[in-house]
Amino acid sequence: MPAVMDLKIQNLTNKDSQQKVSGLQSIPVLEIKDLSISLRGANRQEDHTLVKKLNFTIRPGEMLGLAGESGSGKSLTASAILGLLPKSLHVSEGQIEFRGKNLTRLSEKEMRCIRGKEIAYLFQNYQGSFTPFIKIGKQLIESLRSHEKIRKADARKKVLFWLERVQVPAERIFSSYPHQLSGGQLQRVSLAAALMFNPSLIIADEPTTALDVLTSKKILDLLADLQKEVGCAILLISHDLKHLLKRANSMAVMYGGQIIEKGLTENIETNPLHPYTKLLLRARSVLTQTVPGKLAVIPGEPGLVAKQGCSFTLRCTKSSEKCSMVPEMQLAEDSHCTACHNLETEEGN
Amino acid sequence: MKVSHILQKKPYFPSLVRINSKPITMFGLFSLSIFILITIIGPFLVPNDPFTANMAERLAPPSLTYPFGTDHMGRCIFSRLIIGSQTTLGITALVIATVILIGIPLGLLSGYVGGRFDSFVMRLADGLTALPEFILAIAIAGFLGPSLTNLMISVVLVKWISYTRVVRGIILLEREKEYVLAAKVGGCPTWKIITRHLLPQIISPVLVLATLDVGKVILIISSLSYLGLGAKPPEPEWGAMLNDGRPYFQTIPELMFYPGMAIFILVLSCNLIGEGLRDKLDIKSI
Amino acid sequence: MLGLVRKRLVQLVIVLFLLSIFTFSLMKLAPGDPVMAILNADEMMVTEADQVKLRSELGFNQPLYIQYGQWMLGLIKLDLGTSYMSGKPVWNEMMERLPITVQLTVGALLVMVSISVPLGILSARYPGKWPDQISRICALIGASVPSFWFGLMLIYFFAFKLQILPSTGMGTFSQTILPSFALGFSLAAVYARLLRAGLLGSFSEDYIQAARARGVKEWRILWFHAFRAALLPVITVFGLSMGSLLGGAVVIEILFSWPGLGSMAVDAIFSRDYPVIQGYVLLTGVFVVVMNLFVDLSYYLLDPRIKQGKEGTA
Amino acid sequence: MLQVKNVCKSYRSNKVLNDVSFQIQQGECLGLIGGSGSGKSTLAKLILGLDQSDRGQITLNGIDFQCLKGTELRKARRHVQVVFQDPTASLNPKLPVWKSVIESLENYPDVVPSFLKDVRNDKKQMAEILLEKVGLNKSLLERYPHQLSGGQRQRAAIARGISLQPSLLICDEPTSSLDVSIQAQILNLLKELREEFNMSYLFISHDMAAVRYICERMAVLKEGMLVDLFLSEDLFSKRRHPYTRRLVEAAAEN
Repeated sequence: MPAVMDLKIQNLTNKDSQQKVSGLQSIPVLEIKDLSISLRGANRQEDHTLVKKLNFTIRPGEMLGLAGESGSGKSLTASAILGLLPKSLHVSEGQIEFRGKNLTRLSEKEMRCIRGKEIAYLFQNYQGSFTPFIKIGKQLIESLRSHEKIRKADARKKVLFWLERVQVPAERIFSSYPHQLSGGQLQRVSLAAALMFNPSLIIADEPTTALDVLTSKKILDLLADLQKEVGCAILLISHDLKHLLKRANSMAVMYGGQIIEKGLTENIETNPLHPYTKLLLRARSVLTQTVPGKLAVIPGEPGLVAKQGCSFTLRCTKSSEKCSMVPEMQLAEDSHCTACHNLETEEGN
Repeated sequence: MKVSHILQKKPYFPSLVRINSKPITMFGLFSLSIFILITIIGPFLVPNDPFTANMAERLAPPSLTYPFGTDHMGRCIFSRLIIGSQTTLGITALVIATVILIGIPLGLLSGYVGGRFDSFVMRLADGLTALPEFILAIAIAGFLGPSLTNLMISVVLVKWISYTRVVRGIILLEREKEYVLAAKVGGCPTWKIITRHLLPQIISPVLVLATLDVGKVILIISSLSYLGLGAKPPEPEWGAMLNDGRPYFQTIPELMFYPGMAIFILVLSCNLIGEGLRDKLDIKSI
Repeated sequence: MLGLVRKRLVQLVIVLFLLSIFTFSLMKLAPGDPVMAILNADEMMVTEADQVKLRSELGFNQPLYIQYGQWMLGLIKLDLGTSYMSGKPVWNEMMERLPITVQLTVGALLVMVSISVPLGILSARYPGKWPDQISRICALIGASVPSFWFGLMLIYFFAFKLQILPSTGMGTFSQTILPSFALGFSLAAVYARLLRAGLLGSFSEDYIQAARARGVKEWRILWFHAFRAALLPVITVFGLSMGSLLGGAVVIEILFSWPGLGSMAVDAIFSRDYPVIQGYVLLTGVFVVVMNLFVDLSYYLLDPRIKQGKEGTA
Repeated sequence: MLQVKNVCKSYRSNKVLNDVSFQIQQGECLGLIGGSGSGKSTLAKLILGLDQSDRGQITLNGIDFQCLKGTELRKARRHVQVVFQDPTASLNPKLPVWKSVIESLENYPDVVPSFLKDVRNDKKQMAEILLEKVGLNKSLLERYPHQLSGGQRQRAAIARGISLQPSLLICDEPTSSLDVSIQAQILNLLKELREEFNMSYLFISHDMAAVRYICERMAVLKEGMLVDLFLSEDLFSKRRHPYTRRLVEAAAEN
């Protein structure tokens, strides 16, 4: 860390993170049970449910990757955790348990106190992360003061400290407007805004998709480094398997609003079970010495989601009659599970 | 949010027929068609000659012969209202048509050709915005004498600007879009790019703008006629009729109520249609 | 910022020049001979010699561009000529009447702001609910009702039927209420809708969602993040509607018999008092242009992005 | 065939392209790699004759595009066609797909591509064949762009690109606005089409792997300058420009 650290704050951070690690190690930060998100007004009809019966947990210090193509419900899940679903949608079923509290039951006011402070959010659209006509520093101080009683001068000190931690020219950024910064800088500032409160969970929704290769690598490195220091949990959402495979401890793959496979990253990478995961791993473009004659493809169009049963069945090469039923999650090896009817035949091959 | 595109599947070509989804817009459409019908068959409907003064019957209350009573010269108010719709609607239609015929080509050229022509047109427009239509109408009426023709000229002189600006704005935006570039690369000649690719993009905004302007033009014309700067006394224009009724306002408010109501309902129905169209065609900029 | 101001000032000068040319040529185009009008030829015998004398005194025998130049010189010295009717200098006449029009327009603006801001915010917070419906109906009525008729109806109900407010005259507070309301109502309705649309637009922006995700309080989001962005379209239209405000003021002044600039202009039209009409047109023109300049500048103050972008092109 | 020589281009005081030179041979595919703002798309616009360069020469089959105007430019243009990044913006939303696809053929009535010889007078049939070439069902002919998925739209855009059988097809980030699972399909399609028609490609992308898959040679653009130009096989070579090496590292991680 090149930054000159304010000793007092550093001590605080360390103590805090130690507490968190020792006290909450085994208890999940976030536990999502049977989460469904539907269009408001629809009577639980299948086709109006955009996210179906989601289950996953994140533990402190863990980075969980959530993979899936656009429209698979990744971002919706994230918005639901923050309680920021658009008005037309609602959580129709299930629970979101965050450090023992069920977030779906909290009032708007209680929710606001959690947002930003305990759960931080990194947006894909870095240009939309800050209000365009207010200076960065002012916005960061504003969010600090929304959560704790802190004098302006102290808030300023804290903001500058964190801006330095994310390796941007703190003083200059502090008094800049968002449009004067580059994408990478903005995403770093968002990271600073997220970490300021020492949150237990950071949701990073495609944080680097809009950035170019080199910048996104740097941002993800920074995210991983700071996570190690602070000890928070991260939910990393991306459609790019490359990032997830490299960074996440464990991951979940979504298709058409369902989680079809989840487990430790290495297990999924070496031994994908669900046909979709297999195709996804095969079809991603990898830079290698040798060039294949033809790239492997996933047949069909994205967004082709079966209304009934397994959501992938319409594009699945292994589809059978059984697939018109929603498959149950099956445990394969330690915490690696998948939802597919044709696992046995798959393994037989 | 990504959800938005799942939720909104809007028809791309909303036909005019489909407006019926909103009853209030339908009301506007219905009442405007009645006004137009009255304008066309009005002369055959009127119970009395709207121009014949009959001092013996002046300021008569409503009766079978005079459904809305008579005015200060004993003329039948009902007949004058009906004939008055001709003046109002006719002038408005003429103004809007002229404005569109001037505004669209200027906007197209100014947006697509750009350069000196564009800056000339835009400066001219800037200069004219210094004189809002009402003030311009006063200026022209003041110097050239108050008359309906002068009134129309002053409204046209100001109104074309908004059409040219809207069309130019759309063209500037669209001509950089990839489908226009692709058409250019595909060898489309300029006239074809304008007619086939750009013109269809401006139809709906101009349509909405025009419907909303109909109401505004009617209001301007009747306001100026009320001040005596538009239609001349024997002419049964609604604003002028209100002016005629002014001295008797306290005693016989009906003299002013009926023409005012006619203006109000006509403008309201135009605005209802305009708003309905705007919502249907999903044009937010106007 | 300075470069921008300079650019706008240059534009202002161009527009004012166009305006002066326009009024000057209208003056020249006007039917009837001003010399005859001044000499009151209808009622008195006018000799040829009198005519020639006056003509050269007024400089009418000189070429047009010299006449224009002299006229412009006069303008700069605020010499707009004298009124045919009252014989007073036009400038003094206008300055006497200006406060009255200002009182009316300020009253109307107050009515506008005090109705439109709360109504706009309420209907954006609860779209589709009753405040939204009310503002929608008001906006429709406001955009459709002729202001003079609306004023008449107000007079009829509040002055004649209920007899709680005076119908005409000016000076007291109660006499200001009806005219201000008659002028401000339709504007208020329009602005409430504009503000609603602007707020709804900015509520759907990502940065509002981001501010929420940072846990910023809802009222701060409304006032510091959303409202400011929603103000941009409102202010643009505000500049444009200055014109219709002045136009509306003419009608309302006549209706409530307020001796403001508008009624001065209308009287002048009927008495063919050209210098007065000219003065009125010039004054309102300058006012509208200057207002638009302020609007543009405030635009740049509200949104730093525009400032940078425009200066880049300049 | 295509020759770009010392091309410079500035917008306002901003230098977007600085002294860029390269060539593309008949049937060859050159990949152009660069981050955002490196001037990739500007270069594409210059080659397409949609913009004028400040300095330098761009010649196609020996004809200098920059000097041409009007009809001449239109005639020369038929040899270079383009596929843009965003298929939603590159199809006119108010025209059915088949009209967009064969529009270029309407503009050049005398051009008869080999694969359309027999049906040159039947517009619908031409559109059908073109759609078939890019793997789209003919039932989509009458659809409007918003009724198609992103991948289908991009296929339609490609169909329009090949309709004149151009000698050079410029692909400006043709896959980057598509879903991952579709990118591979489009890349495969582009590769097949190139073999079928013996077209040259200028393949612009920021995706190393995609460029590596499609192209024989690669060029790296950084802040308007061409910093590296090499055969695809040499991508991992030690002699690569440091910037290229960093890009490769970032792309090849894991």
